[in-house]
Amino acid sequence: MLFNKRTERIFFWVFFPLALLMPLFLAENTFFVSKLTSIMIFALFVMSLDYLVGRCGLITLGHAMFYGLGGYLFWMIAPEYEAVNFWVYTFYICMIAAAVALIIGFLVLRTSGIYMIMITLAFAQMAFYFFSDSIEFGGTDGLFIYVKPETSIFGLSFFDLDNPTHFYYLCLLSLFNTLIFFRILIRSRFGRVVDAIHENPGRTTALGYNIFVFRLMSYVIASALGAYAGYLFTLQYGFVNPSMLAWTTSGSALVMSILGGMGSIYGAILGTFVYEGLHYVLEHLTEHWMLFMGALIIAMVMVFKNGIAGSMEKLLEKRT
Amino acid sequence: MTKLLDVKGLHTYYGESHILHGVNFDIQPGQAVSLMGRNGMGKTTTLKSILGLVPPRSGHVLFQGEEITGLPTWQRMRKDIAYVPEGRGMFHNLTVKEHLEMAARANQKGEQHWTCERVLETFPRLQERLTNLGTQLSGGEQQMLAIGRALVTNPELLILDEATEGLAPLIRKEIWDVIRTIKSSGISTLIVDKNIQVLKELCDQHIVLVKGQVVFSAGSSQLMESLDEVESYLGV
Amino acid sequence: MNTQVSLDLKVMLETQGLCKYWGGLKALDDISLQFFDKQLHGIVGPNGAGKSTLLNLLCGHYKPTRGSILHKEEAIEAIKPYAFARRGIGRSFQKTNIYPGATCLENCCVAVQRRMGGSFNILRSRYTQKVLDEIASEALEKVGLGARRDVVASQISYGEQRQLEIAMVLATSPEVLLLDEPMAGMGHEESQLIIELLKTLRREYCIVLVEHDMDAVFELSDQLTVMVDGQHLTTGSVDQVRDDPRVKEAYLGQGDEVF
Amino acid sequence: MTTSLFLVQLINGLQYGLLLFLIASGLTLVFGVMGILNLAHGSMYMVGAYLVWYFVEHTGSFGLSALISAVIALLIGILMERTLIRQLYRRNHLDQVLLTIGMIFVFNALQGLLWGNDPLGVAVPSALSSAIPVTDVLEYPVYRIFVALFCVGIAALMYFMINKTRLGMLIRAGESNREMVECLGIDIRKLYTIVFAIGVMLAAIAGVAAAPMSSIVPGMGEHILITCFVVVVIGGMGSIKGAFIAALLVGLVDTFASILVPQLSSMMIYILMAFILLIKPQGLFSS
Amino acid sequence: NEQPIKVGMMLPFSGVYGALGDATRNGLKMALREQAAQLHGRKLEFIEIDTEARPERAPEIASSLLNNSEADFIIGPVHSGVAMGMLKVLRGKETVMIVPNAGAGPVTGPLCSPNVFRTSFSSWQPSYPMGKVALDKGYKKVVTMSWNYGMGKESLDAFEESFTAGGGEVVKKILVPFPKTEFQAYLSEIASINPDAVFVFFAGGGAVKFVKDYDALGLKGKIPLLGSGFLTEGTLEAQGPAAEGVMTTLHYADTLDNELNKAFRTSYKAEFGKASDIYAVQGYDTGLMIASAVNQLGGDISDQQALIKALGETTVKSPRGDFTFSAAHNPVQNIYLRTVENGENKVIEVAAPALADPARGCKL
Ligand SMILES: Nc1ncnc2c1ncn2[C@@H]1O[C@H](COP(=O)(O)OP(=O)(O)OP(=O)(O)O)[C@@H](O)[C@H]1O
Ligand SMILES: Nc1ncnc2c1ncn2[C@@H]1O[C@H](COP(=O)(O)OP(=O)(O)OP(=O)(O)O)[C@@H](O)[C@H]1O
Ligand SMILES: [Mg+2]
Ligand SMILES: [Mg+2]
Repeated sequence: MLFNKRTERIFFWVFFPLALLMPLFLAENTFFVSKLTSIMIFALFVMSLDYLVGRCGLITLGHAMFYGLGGYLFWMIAPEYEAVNFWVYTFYICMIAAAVALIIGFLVLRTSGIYMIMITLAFAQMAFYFFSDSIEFGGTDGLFIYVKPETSIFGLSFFDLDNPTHFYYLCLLSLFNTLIFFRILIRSRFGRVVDAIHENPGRTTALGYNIFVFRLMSYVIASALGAYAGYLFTLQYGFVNPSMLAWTTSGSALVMSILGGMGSIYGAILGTFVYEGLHYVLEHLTEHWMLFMGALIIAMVMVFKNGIAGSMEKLLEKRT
Repeated sequence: MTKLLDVKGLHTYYGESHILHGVNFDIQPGQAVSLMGRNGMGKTTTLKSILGLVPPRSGHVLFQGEEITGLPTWQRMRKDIAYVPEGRGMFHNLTVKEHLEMAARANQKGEQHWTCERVLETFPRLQERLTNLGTQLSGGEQQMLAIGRALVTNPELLILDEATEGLAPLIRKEIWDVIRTIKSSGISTLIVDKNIQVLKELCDQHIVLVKGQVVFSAGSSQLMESLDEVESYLGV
Repeated sequence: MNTQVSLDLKVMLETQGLCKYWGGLKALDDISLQFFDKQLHGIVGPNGAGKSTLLNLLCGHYKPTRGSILHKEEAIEAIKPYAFARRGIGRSFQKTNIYPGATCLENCCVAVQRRMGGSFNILRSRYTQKVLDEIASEALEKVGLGARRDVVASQISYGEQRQLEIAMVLATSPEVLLLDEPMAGMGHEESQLIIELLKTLRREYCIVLVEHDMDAVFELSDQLTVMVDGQHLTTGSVDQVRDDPRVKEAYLGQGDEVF
Repeated sequence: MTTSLFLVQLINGLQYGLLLFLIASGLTLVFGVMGILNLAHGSMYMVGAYLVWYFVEHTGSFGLSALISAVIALLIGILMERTLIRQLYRRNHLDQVLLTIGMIFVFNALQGLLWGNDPLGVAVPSALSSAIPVTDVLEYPVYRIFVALFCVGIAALMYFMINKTRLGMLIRAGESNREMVECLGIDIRKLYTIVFAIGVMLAAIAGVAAAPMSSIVPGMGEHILITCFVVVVIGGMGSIKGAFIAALLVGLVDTFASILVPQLSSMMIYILMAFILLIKPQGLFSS
Repeated sequence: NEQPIKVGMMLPFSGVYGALGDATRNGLKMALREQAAQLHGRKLEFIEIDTEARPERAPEIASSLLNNSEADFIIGPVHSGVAMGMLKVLRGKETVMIVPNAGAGPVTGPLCSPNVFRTSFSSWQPSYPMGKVALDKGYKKVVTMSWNYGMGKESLDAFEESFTAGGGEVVKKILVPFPKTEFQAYLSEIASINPDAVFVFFAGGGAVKFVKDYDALGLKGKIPLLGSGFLTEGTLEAQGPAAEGVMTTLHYADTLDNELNKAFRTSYKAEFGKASDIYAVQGYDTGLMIASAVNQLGGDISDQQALIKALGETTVKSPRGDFTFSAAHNPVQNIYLRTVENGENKVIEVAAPALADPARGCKL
């Protein structure tokens, strides 16, 4: 059983069919399609963070480093005016990000708890200032990327990235795959150990697991996916900016994942959609959107005990 | 004479699971009372219900004739109840000395029989460990500290949950001696323990719990009479 | 030093001049002991004698200040903590140390899976592993928790958690069992169950048992070591130790009333 | 670098470090000692600065305004704890993150509504407005020296309170095991309300003290927040002494890095933190 | 034509840049209200979105205004990074984008585009003339200082360009990490170098802090402080007496002696209760520019090419003095030398008349 909770299944069967049909309703309004695309991209990023924080207990405030890295890496490795293959570059970017994560993870995973939050923040800030301070990378103004990769596999191309609707489906597919991937991961034997480490690392060591390796693997996986999200973001508008790496980006992602329900994975989608949705609605309603946003966040923490997913589960699981 | 503690019809739940099914008993001033039962029968839950750590859904707790059912835990403890919890409840960031100093106070009558010094005399082992942090103590040392910390609040009623667990025979004996001293000085005690041998000699009143219900409640002499029955409840 | 032990017994674990200092405190001072295969070695001593510290060193939880630990004649004091368990040194904790959020079965499954491998398999479902479940259930049965296998560990009582603790060690099927006060907090019946269990296990494993329940220790031990204040006081058969006046003075107290 | 410049920079570093300590002191109390992850700490720094500006505009007296601001901050702290923070003690730490981020939004919005977005400034109180000449060109303002001394005072007071008094022990015990503290007959809820409010007040006082020597702008709290966390964490959670030394260290490193390795100066405190945490994963003085 | 003219605004209304966003919006709305008669009866609709000065959100908001709101004019932003993000979406489109502040060189340089206009300045413009001013005052050795970001660096480079061309020497260039405001260490170093003058670029809260620190540490009065005009725009009240005597160059000054400016200042003060600053003027001019183009086209702005042409040819009658647009759509305007006196930016002289940005890299 891939989804062991009823809520999860309901969510799955409501969200994905809806998302699949959405562009049909929004055909004339390209903006909403691209807005939804951005939200899905960010949801993917939040999901990778949710896995780290919620499932592995590795709280990081430096995850945006990989998000930004995904973008900058593309700029760095892609030849400027030539067409490149999307899948090949996805592979490259994930691999390089994974390699970076391996090194950084090796260092940061020696600490835990708040110390880990801070040391991940430290590395992310270093990366942030590295990109903001260097002229080669466009400094604080960021960079334009003129390459739009093509997406053919063995000569067959399903997506045209310049078409917002196609790009939308690509991102939806990515989100879908990521969710399924994490579910499989959690359900696996590897996932069992990850859960065990989260709950009681000391005991897990005493049982003979090298918890460092498991944590490192999780960190690498989540970071590679984070970078993938950043890469998608960059592709959407062809623009990278150091603010992608800023701690506030990590912070927002953390907020969305807590809001969605830590560790539930699908909650990341809920959290991102609710947060971004509210943000969008409020900022178009009033200039004082912050006040309402803040008040709503506070109200939601008070009402939802374990995030939106947790509260939904409470409602839906009881009856079974 | 008013009862020191009067527990009436406690029903306690953890979430949906019904743990205590109407627990009734009382303690007279100066009495030592044992609370026995096998693992998971609800002894700790009973204590926690009395102290308000796990609020019962129904039932009453009276202390010195006063209703304390709805009060927050700290107010109940202020009425001179002290508690040595199962698992000891050490503070990982306080030294042994600080554990005692922070807890020390005179009781409501203004008496202060137990001071930090007296506790350290009673448990010389702690004297040597004064600057260790609570969790850096050996299991037995933690137990001594937990009892010491309860004593310095100079209670009328001392509640001990498995206080001799993990103690060496000599120390265990010492603890029982301390409890005897406490008892003789007029402090009431409510003791949860496994050691029926000691309890039957030490306590005036015995209560046995099975599945959240009191199945036996009587004085020592009756206990001797129906020892077999009680032992079967306890699975000895 | 140990007369009673016959020569065909294999030394499983050995300490040589093992020391552990906490700042100025000598929690363990120059301890040299041998633990034999298929024997139960009891360790007793007053509170704070360093028994748990010794077990913590033997299972790699702490690093010794000085001295060495030999497992099957190989020095292992420098290897990583998890590697101790991989060599077959399993350990139960004095303070309950389980996965409170998982079911009892799942608790044991984590342990079994270490041995069965496949922990890096990120595709294979953990729920379809009958063998694993069976071994885990077996371990639960052994300690008498069979009926509680699907209850979440935080919801079982303290005594039951102590039982689970032992089941988890058994589930790793170690060669050496380090048990730190396994019976503490258990009821009579449960203790009896564990004692019976240990009786069968002691001919299969090398067991080091730290326990304050004297009846159990006397009944179970093949050899008995007494420690006081981090020092080794004596090692010998149960009878030798029981009658040693130094032991009476330091630990048991005079007379027979063992409370 | 000449010796005199070195000395001047040393003083600069120490003075900045001390100010950092003042800002971080409330955080040490609330986060380090009590274990509450209050991200709105920076907002209270901002609120302190705006409040003192507001009252100076109306009363003209800096001292009086400082006092009123501190009291208001204390009340805000009590209100925050009573109505919101309190509900979350039993919940996951991360819920506190969410809650206090919500508060940041609210505080920022209120600041915009009440005081607008223009940068504001408060004049140095006249009694302290003189300066001591240091070199031909450079002089040192008396107010900054005064603030530095004030910070030292606060540090000493806090160290004493947390480590030596019964109150301090109770606070620490509460972080470790709330239930047990209650079982000793102590009203932990009230205790926590008060201590939390003091932490909030300290943040506001830091804002008050900093107001005359900096600019009062929207978002001034968020930037300083991260630096405060750096200080608390380098020092080791819960250690006042650690936070104090860490603050000085950060102050000095930041000052000297600006001059000696300007290319790296933006990253320097993070490099410092990473370095320290890799060597001492629990910070310098954690218990 | 019943359809309202849709004016989309992407400005920061909160945070550090909030004040700039507010002032720009105020100016813009005020101008359009005053010029209502010129709009040929067309109504206005404003769509205002807070950018939070977050560049990574810029493309999305821009595309929202473009595709969802279908705005006729997109006004923004304040922050250069955001400008880049907007450009990515709007460059080469038909919809007109008008930048009311961000000075980033590329906007009207290598990335210039027919539909993109700027009513403010390029970072080069206000700083370049100061080099000559410094030389005229006889300063030979100058320390320059700013935040380490695009606008700051471009400003310092522009100053250096004219200053070194005339034989001056920049003895030290200090780049402070953005948004750090701990200036004490740097000022101590400047004091030890003791140059003839200091040239800086800072704005907003940082400018307040810098000017106050400069004074508090006793440098003022000993080493003259020169700056790009933003140092004393919107900040004078907060800086108080510390700002007196600071000399800056900018395309505007409070005391510019023309009727338009006086009228603008009085009505702005009356309407919003506070003094206007350069940001308000830039917003105001953006409004004027729109109004005049609409007027020219008789209210029909459906032909985007015509609109762009009309905009490009307008002469904006601004409080800062009349200005026109260069081929790259950047203003060609006077730069004034100002000094702070009694809490006001007083004009001393025109430092560079009708100065046009070199627009390096623009092919228009
Ligand atoms: N936090 C909890 N949530 C749910 N159920 C619980 C919880 N704590 C205890 N229980 C259940 O309540 C019952 C009584 O537990 P309690 O701890 O009171 O037993 P006890 O008599 O003290 O046992 P022991 O001798 O093992 O300490 C047990 O069956 C246990 O499973
Ligand atoms: N982390 C630590 N830091 C400092 N001292 C410690 C630490 N852990 C244990 N000690 C000290 O080392 C001594 C030995 O402790 P240990 O836990 O080994 O005792 P024990 O023999 O297991 O006692 P018990 O039977 O009471 O569990 C004790 O005095 C204890 O205070
Ligand atoms: Mg119990
Ligand atoms: Mg022990």
